[in-house]
Amino acid sequence: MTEQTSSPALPAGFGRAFVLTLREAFVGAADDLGDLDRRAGDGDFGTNVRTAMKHLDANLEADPPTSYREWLTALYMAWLGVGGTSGPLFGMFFRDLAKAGDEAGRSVPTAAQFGDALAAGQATVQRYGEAKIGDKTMIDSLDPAIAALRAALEADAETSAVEALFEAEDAAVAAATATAQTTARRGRASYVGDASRGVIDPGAAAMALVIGSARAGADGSGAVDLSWVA
Amino acid sequence: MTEQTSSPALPAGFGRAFVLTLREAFVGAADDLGDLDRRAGDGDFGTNVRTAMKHLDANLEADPPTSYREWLTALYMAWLGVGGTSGPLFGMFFRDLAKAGDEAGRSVPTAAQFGDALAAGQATVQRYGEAKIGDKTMIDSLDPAIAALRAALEADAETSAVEALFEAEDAAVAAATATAQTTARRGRASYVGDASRGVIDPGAAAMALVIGSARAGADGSGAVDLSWVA
Amino acid sequence: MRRSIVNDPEDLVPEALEGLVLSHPRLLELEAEHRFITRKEPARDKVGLVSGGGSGHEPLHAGFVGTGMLDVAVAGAVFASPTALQVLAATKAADAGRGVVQIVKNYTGDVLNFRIAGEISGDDAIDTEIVLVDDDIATDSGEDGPGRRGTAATVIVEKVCGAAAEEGAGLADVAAIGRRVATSARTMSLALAAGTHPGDDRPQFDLGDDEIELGVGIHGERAAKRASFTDANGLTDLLLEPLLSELDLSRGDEVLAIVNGLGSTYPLELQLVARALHHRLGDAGIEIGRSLVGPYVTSLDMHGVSITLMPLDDELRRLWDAPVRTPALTW
Amino acid sequence: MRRSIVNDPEDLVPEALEGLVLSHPRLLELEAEHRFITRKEPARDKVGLVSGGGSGHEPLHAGFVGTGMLDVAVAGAVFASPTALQVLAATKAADAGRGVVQIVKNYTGDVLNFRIAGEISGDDAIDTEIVLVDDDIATDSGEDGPGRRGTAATVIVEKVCGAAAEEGAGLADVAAIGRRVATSARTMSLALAAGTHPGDDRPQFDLGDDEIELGVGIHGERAAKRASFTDANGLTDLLLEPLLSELDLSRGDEVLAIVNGLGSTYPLELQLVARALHHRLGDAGIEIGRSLVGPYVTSLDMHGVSITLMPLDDELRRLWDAPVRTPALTW
Ligand SMILES: Nc1ncnc2c1ncn2[C@@H]1O[C@H](COP(=O)(O)OP(=O)(O)O)[C@@H](O)[C@H]1O
Ligand SMILES: Nc1ncnc2c1ncn2[C@@H]1O[C@H](COP(=O)(O)OP(=O)(O)O)[C@@H](O)[C@H]1O
Ligand SMILES: [Mg+2]
Ligand SMILES: [Mg+2]
Ligand SMILES: [Mg+2]
Ligand SMILES: [Mg+2]
Repeated sequence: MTEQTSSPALPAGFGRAFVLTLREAFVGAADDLGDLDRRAGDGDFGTNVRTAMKHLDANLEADPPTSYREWLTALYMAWLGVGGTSGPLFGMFFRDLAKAGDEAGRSVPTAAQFGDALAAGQATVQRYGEAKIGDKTMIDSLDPAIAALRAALEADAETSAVEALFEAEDAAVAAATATAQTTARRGRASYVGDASRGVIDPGAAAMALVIGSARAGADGSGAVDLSWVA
Repeated sequence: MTEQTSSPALPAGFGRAFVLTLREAFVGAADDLGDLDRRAGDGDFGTNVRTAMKHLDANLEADPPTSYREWLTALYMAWLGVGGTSGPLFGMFFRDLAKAGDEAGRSVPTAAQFGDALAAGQATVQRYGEAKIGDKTMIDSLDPAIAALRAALEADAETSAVEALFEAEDAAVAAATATAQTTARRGRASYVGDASRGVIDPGAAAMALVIGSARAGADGSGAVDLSWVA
Repeated sequence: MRRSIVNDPEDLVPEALEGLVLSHPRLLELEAEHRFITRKEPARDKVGLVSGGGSGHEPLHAGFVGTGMLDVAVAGAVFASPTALQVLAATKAADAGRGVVQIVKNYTGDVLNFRIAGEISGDDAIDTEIVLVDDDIATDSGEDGPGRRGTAATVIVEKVCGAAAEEGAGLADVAAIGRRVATSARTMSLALAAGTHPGDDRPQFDLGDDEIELGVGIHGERAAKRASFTDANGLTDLLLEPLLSELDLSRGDEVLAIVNGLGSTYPLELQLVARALHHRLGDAGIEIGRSLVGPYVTSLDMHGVSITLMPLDDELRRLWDAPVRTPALTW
Repeated sequence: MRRSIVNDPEDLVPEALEGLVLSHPRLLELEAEHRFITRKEPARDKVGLVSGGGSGHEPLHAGFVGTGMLDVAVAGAVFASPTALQVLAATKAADAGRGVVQIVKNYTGDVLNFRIAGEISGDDAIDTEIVLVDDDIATDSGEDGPGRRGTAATVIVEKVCGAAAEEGAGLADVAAIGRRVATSARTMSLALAAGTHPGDDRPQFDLGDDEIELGVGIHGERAAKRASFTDANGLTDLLLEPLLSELDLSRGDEVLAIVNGLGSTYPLELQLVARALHHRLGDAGIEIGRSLVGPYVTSLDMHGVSITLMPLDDELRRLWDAPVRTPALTW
């Protein structure tokens, strides 16, 4: 694992910016994500995303978060209250993200710690979901994103967290788009066999939006491209 | 009530002769009785008669009767094991017949005692069945039979039991035949309204066979006319 | 087409009774000849309780044989009264020397055969009392005719009489408390679909997609009224309205309620009716002090529900709460 | 067309849970937000027991909450797993300081959400053990795939674990006895007709007049096999034959049997299957030491029946016989 001190910091308030940006992105892309699941799956992923965001709003209202860990906890609890396969898997994924950083969870993680947390999340998703890379699932965009993030951080000690996250985002979007070339072997889409070819995996797309939102939360823009989803 | 001493005796063995003759008559007429119930009723009376006679055979086999009362008890218990309306009503009717004669029930009743028992049976049937004479039921042939029996016994002290029972039988058959002219107001046949007209009431016919079997049991012939049933 | 799990339909009742007793070997015993079921350990020194009627209404009556409820249940063919001879044998079996209360649903055949059995059992010096159950307000047609039918209130009569008998009450008192229940309990039923006789392949009647049978009986006879199909709350109201106008309840009253499934109504459906009933009665200030929700008096696989209400007082509550141990009711 | 007694189908589960709790006010309590039901009086100083799953299988699971059985039952939508968050809240509610056994029917969604809830409840220092129920031999397809489905043996696991927990057994022991049941109990099911989702008007699948679905599941999924429709004895044989070849029973063995109605199967039908089962096993020298006959694990109003068999020994018999007091099982 990467040493904490040698890694660029994510900005103060990153938790809030990341989660609120992701919230915007999920709400904005929910219809398109639902369509993807309808074309090669059982069509409920859009509803699941929307339900998660409804829960998130309720959590933020009921118990306003004050730290990175609390923001991410509000997010992971929101997803755990959702059905389908994506609910528990995204829930456990974000739970690992919430653990990023110091033990007490008071400060914002470094970029490297965030990368480690993404990797822990991927391992958890694979432990529960039993998917391999290439099975046309959410980890198909996550795995190359983590690799790109780490590569950027390792390649140049001067690389900023935002620059590294841009690399990760590009890798995630490219990989998500490329899932259209594959056949689903996990989730409901696996029941339709080769008919899932030609359709982007909605979970992989959603995961790319997660990486993009981390980047947009870090650079303060709050702007995530949704145009490629569909 | 008629004094016991002033009434002609029924022959020894009357119980046995009566019940076995009636058994023959019922079995012989069961199909026709069933047809009558089918034409103006629910069609189960033939089955009910046959079931009663099956039970009678079982009773005679299980516990061979040795007195008039025991023969009639085997008969009434047989009918109480039958469904429909006729089962319980014939059962209770024969139960009153079984009580004819002396308290201890060891001897054969006199003709007058038999007539009193028929009348008690009619009262019981009416108490349970709530039918009036003319409602097209089993009592339509019973009531005139009792009147004829009593009239014959009272008209001439020399009248034999057999002679009086012949009068009763004639009255019963005539009255049973005449039920074809009436509309049913009790039993399943009452549901078909005027459609029961033109059809002899099967219960009234069966009751006439009861009276005829008493006569044929008393005169030793064992011969009962079934030709008019249908 | 509705098919049945059945062997020869002729053998249905005796085979089903055998199956019931085999499934409750420590509780029940079968008298095969007369098709009645008794407690495995006959009760001593108490008033006997016998009930019965046509089959097809299970768990009624055999499911209620046991401590604190019936001593004997006698079974006719599907929807047909047991014979007088069966009832006679069952009544004798129920006698433990202190007389027998016969609990009879008000149908012509049942009444006839139980009355006759009661009369004949007098030959053996057995005292009998009949408690007639006639709770179904859909058949409340005035003086003339056979009167109201007996339906789900039978469960209350059997439970309450059973408790009184177990406490040691005498024949007249057990009958009296049963009659008090019968006098005060009322039922209303509706069906979305009729049941199907074992061996038949068509339900006993058909209904349009937007109609229900309101005031349906438990023998597959059609009701006098049809009503429009509506949601669970609305259906509950259809049952409750005539019950409330019949029962003369006031704010502060407490009732016992039975939400009874008629056969193929599933638990989620019954729970919705129970919920609506609680809300409606609660709004009227009437408390459901005790309740049963489930299939207790059925009509084969009829899809429908009935509601039974009975005002509760201390005595009835105590007898209802008394221990009971039968296949279908235990506490 | 099959209609349902329902309000807005969206509200079915919360409304039905409310109805259940209103009907058992002294026994049950509802946690509305996470849709789980707890005992009115929480048990103290014992291992907690939580179960749950999709709705539509009533009385499973909420009907088994009470003394001697479950502490908490959590409900998903019809045929859908409760969420991990629901299970988490339910698991926490079941904890009385000695850890929680989660009883889970083997379906991907249920397993996922219960495992996750178990893992997360570790954050609150709650020890959990999962007992997976996978008794349905129709889905015994070897190493690969999700494995056998969990069906009616769940009732035995819940009862036996409940008794062990009530006796004071520790977390590992309660889980161990549950796993012993799960390892040894097997179930086979058949359907004459599929159930209908509340709000739908067509059953989940159609069958020809002379075929049945052999090895049907409880979610309206079709079975891998079809068989010819036959009489009650023949249908019992169809269920029993694969069970016997799976279970390796010998003469003199004693079993616990559940003859389970899948929804609209009426008591007479179940009693015929119970009878046939007793005769068949009796002929093989196998005694049915304990049994349940009734609708315990249903699939809406599916018309069908399942048979569950489990070899009995002294420990299992004792735990089965231990007192239980729940809406659907009391002795
Ligand atoms: N076993 C799995 N492992 C990882 N991701 C999975 C798995 N199964 C499904 N997914 C992801 O979840 C997405 C579908 O989510 P959703 O529609 O909520 O679940 P479901 O497939 O149960 O309907 C898929 O696009 C895929 O990315
Ligand atoms: N209430 C009654 N009182 C007297 N006799 C009756 C009554 N109802 C029916 N019966 C007689 O019973 C006969 C029908 O018997 P059965 O077919 O066994 O009964 P059910 O009418 O119930 O089918 C009728 O022909 C009639 O004579
Ligand atoms: Mg989906
Ligand atoms: Mg889905
Ligand atoms: Mg007839
Ligand atoms: Mg008839």
